[in-house]
Amino acid sequence: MKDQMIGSSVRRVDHEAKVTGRAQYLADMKFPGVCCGKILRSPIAHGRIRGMDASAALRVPGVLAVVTRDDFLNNSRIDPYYGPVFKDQSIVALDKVRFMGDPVAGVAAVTESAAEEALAAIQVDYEELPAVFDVLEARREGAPLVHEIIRVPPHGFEDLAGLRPKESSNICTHFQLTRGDVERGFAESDHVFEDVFTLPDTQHSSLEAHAVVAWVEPGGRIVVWSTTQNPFVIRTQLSNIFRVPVSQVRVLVPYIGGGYGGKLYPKLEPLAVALALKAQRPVRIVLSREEVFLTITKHAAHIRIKTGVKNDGTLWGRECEVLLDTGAYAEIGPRVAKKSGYTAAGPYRIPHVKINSYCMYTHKPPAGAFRGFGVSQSAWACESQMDIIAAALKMDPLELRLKNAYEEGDTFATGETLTNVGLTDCIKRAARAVGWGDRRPRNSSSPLARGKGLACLIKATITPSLSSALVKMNEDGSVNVYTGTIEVGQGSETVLSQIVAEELGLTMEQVRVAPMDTDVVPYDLTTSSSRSTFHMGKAMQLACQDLKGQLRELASQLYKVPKDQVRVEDGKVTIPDASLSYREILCTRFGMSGGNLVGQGVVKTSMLSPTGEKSTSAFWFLGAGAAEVEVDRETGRVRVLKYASAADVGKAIHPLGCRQQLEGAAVTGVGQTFFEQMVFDNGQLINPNFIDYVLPSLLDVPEVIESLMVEVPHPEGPFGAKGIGETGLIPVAPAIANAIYDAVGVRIKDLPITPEKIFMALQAQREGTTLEDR
Amino acid sequence: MKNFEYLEPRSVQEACQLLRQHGEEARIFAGGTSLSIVMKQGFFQPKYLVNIKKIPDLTGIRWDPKRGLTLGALVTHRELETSPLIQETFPILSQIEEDVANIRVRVMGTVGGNLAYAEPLTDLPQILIALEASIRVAGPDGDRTMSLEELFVDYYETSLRPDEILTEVLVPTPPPRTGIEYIRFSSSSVIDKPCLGTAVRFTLEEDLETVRTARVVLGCVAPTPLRARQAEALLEGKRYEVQRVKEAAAFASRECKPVSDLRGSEAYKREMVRVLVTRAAPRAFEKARAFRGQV
Amino acid sequence: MKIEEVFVVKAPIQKVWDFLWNVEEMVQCVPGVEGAEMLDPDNYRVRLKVKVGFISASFAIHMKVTEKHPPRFLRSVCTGEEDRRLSTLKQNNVLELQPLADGSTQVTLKGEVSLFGKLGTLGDSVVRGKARKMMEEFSNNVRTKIEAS
Amino acid sequence: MSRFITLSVNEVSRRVEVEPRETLLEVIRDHLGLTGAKLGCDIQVCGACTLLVSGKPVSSCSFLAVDADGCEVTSIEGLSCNGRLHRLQEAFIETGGLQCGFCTPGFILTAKALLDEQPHPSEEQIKKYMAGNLCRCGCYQEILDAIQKVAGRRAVQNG
Repeated sequence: MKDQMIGSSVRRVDHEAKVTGRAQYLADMKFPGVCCGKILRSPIAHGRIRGMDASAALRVPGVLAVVTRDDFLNNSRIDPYYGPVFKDQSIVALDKVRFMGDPVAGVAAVTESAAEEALAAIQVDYEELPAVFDVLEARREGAPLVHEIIRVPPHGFEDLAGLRPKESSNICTHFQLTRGDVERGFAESDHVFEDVFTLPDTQHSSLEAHAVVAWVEPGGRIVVWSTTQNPFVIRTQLSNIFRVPVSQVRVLVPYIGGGYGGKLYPKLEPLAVALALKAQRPVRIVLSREEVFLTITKHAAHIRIKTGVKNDGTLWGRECEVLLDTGAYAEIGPRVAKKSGYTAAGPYRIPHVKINSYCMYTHKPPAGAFRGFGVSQSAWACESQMDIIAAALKMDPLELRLKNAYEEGDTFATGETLTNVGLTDCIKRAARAVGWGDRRPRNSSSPLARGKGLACLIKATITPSLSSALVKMNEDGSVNVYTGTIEVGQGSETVLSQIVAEELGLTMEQVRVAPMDTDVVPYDLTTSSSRSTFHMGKAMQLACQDLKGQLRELASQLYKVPKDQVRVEDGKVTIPDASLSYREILCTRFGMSGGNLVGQGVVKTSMLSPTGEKSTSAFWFLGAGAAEVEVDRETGRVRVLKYASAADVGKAIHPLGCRQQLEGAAVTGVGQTFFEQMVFDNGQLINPNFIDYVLPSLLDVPEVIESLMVEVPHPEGPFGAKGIGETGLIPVAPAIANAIYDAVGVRIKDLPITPEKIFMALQAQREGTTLEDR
Repeated sequence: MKNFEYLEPRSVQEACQLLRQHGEEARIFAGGTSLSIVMKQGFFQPKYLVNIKKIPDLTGIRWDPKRGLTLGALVTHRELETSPLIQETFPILSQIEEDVANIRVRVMGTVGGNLAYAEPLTDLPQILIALEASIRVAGPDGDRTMSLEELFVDYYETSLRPDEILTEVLVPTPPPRTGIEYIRFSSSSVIDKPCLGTAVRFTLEEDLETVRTARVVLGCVAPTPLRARQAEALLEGKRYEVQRVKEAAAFASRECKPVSDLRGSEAYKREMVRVLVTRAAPRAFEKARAFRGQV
Repeated sequence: MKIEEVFVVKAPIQKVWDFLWNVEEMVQCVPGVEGAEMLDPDNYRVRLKVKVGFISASFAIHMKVTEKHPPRFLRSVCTGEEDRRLSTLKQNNVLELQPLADGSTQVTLKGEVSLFGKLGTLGDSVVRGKARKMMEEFSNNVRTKIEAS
Repeated sequence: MSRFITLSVNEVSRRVEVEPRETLLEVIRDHLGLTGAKLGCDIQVCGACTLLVSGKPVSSCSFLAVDADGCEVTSIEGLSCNGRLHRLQEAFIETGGLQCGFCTPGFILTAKALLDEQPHPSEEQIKKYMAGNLCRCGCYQEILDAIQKVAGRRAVQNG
């Protein structure tokens, strides 16, 4: 049993409930007395609210409460401002609306139709103001300001402490990273390349829409069921908004139907609680698909990248300007921009680096975390340009990467030392998987052309962060496990159970993960940043070790043997002359058929490594992707024949789960590469539905997807494991773009890579011009 | 969705009477795949839905060597796709149906609804027009027949009068030496609505070289399916030649009137019309030469 | 969404200008206009019914002339709200006239239309196609009316 | 305006009062408490709301409940029998054809309809039939494996 647990694709603990339709998601749950909450949204992109009249809405039969700015202006019991980094969002618009879809009022009614009728009855008088819809416009001198004042909370994230909004501008934050002297770097280079790359706004498109149910108990305790990936952040923010101790806020989370970063930080919770306070009833808000698109997006980006290279391919200097479009509210944009900046130089040793990464406000829906978190933006630029460089130097792109890629002990752009780096292995294995170097002869009469491309990445995890775990042993030796990690589909319940089962020598059936309830489980920062296996997994391991320590202590006391002669292994406690089950120990300890032992484990990462060096990331994600494509030169359509994803996972605790994560990320990457794009017309999103915002289907995925796991164990990770959730997504677009270039010689710099863009570039190529000339 | 009254007539006549009685406040309901979308959005709020699915004479696929193929208005996409009769007589129809929307829409959506709804981004009309299909229409004052081409007027707009019901589609038996090819082109996901669709049909003279009839029907490049008549005229009555196909394709590309939208710019769509006509024509020609009584 | 239409009217520039500057008359050439009322020479109230198949939408539109240089240039802004509050519409128009050598007049119409709210998500191709078609019909009507008078 | 309809849901006859505007999804979830079918996109694209009506997959989000009067409806809850999982359910677990699970009931029901119609589908047939169900977690390869596994097992049994 023991040797089978870690590294074995055991039956996942959530799957039976899911295949039988019995897994409960929030919209499936019944709450007595619940009423329906709906949101009135701004019809304009930017405007001042001159006046508002909700009296007619209150007269609609069945309406229980209407919440507008009047409930918060001059109300000292509620602080309507919130936001994970800056307090720039409010429960409903107070003075201005900042994007088309910005919440202006909320209604709670006994039926959905009454709520809708009430929304229509609210009169709002707007003074329309000029608006900006992209980062370049937003940066222009004299551009309309999204925010005149930005409130900075007194206690923020430690890693973002240095970031402040730039006054009287749309710059939300500016992150700078320099190493060496980039001008010198360029001067010493033989070649300098400069390119601009862009990515559009996209959306997570979890099939489950955001939902919340909130009520306020007599006595003021707030209870919130939410589809959130970080309940403890919600608890803190609600405690700040409604001015109650965190113990008076209880957040519960059922299974989540997909997150991908889209369900982090407050979304509907503040408004739902405000409505519930007023209605004195539980209020449920479930977003429509269109509203989901208006709630959170992935940052569009404009990236200028300039690279100096020596004749032999040595990267010598890189300057990069990243402009990320965070929309109307900062959300977690400042951190996205920071992470984007950190990795804009790519996973390469470059002595001279200068990076400026800006988080910019515009009058669009707020952008936040999305699987790949800023790195999928910067890697699009960096990894595409690598192949531009390789082509110019007539070098093999694989060779160029291997020449410069980080290896064990190299110094990262921040000056810190990189350890446990399986990058070059990932690159080589991904390349090998698509038969790198094998060339098929081209059939010149066919319009189809084949090509291969590569891309690789480095990404940080959120640091510092905190995860705590409790493991409660019952009288029969089975355990309940308490964790703040949310099962969003990534398999955390299973992996954490495996770790506990392994540590305590139990079967999977003896381990049960408790439901997520902030009243019960100890603090965890967030289920994001691919951090749960590493952090929570380790916390679980420590909790088990704590528990084993207690067992050892108890056995020593109860059986009067020296502690050093007690061993806890293979699910048993061994003392000289006897082997005792957990049950026996607990029974002896408590003298009845009941009683618990509780082990605790805490993982706190810091911005300083154990050796006192600066530490940007508790561990690094390293990986690579390789694609083989077939391009139809006459139409520009691309077929991905094969995609190989390689990631340094440290240790694959559940190999099938790792494969699912790598492959799933690759599939999302394919959508982002070829067609996903939110299209705006003067601030209006014109495709907020799955007919016009297209998602990848079974027929769009590469014909073969191979997932390769490189295992370079991390000393801090549980059994050596690192995170994996995001790694697979990041290289997809540049790897495919590079393969397209390899196939037909055109370079697409703006995502998505539509057939039209390829076709037009091919046409320009035939005419002997480049797209820029046209 | 706003509430409405749900009516279930038992005969075509009764259905027409209901439509006449309620005018613009009533709408025919069959598969409901398209109607439900606009109703949910609030774009259209009928007071009455007239469900015609309980009417017995509107179903069924029939084949008669002389008359051709008759499709009841309630025949679903999925029936077209899987019917052995269709696979034997008009395999082109079942082939294209495999790619229409998704399995659930094909199960629910009807041929009659697809045509009478006149949604611009769709596949079936191009093929049926290329095959010179006609439709039967019932009204309170009796039946009439018209060519399918005449049905389409504008986006979502047909020449049906408000109290008329499309009851049947008639596809004539293809003349000997006929071949048809349809290419559905998507510019994003394979399952996206078509960016454009191109049907090319030839009927050859006995020499198997000369084109007697040519049909080039373009979809999604105008408010209605569009016959590229200049392209057809260029091909008809002449020997089939690659060069002439290229010229015809260029004509078709100029004749259509695509709009720039999410699925491609006007310029790109024109180019693709050229490519697709060039690709479809030789396949249609080869099929015509190999004609064995089916298209 | 930008649309542009260029057409030639067989009439001298002044005649074309006079026709177009009679705004109450001119807007009748827009397909679907059900009534126009002058508030003052630069401001008009217009009712417009747009039909796409069995879906129809009625807008109450305010049109404001923001710049004019007779007989060559006219700039106007239209804002409107749909009766069921499903949508709002905003349109910037520029009309330019140019006399041609043969005595006729070339008319260039540039419009930037934004349809906000539910109707804006109806379907990009349909909205664009419909707008373009309305523009075409408008120019046809203008030409026919002037040439017939 | 409301009326009574009779449905056979997972082989149990149910009489429900519905309004014409109510969808089959609303009736199944809200009136009958079967919440396996999910509302995803609301416009027949994603397949999370798939139910089998007379054995065929439909988007219940857009299917009028009145239109289902007299029909046999199968939901995911009707697949497992006496606590024993259906072969497809078992195969999805074995191959890992799901992550968040929101799309899973729809996928399994669609796969069941496919295999009921065509016990030995080719890979191409499976892909075309299943392409209208979306899995945002991206488990397509594993889903394909699961269906092929069941189809293959049947082939062996039948052969």
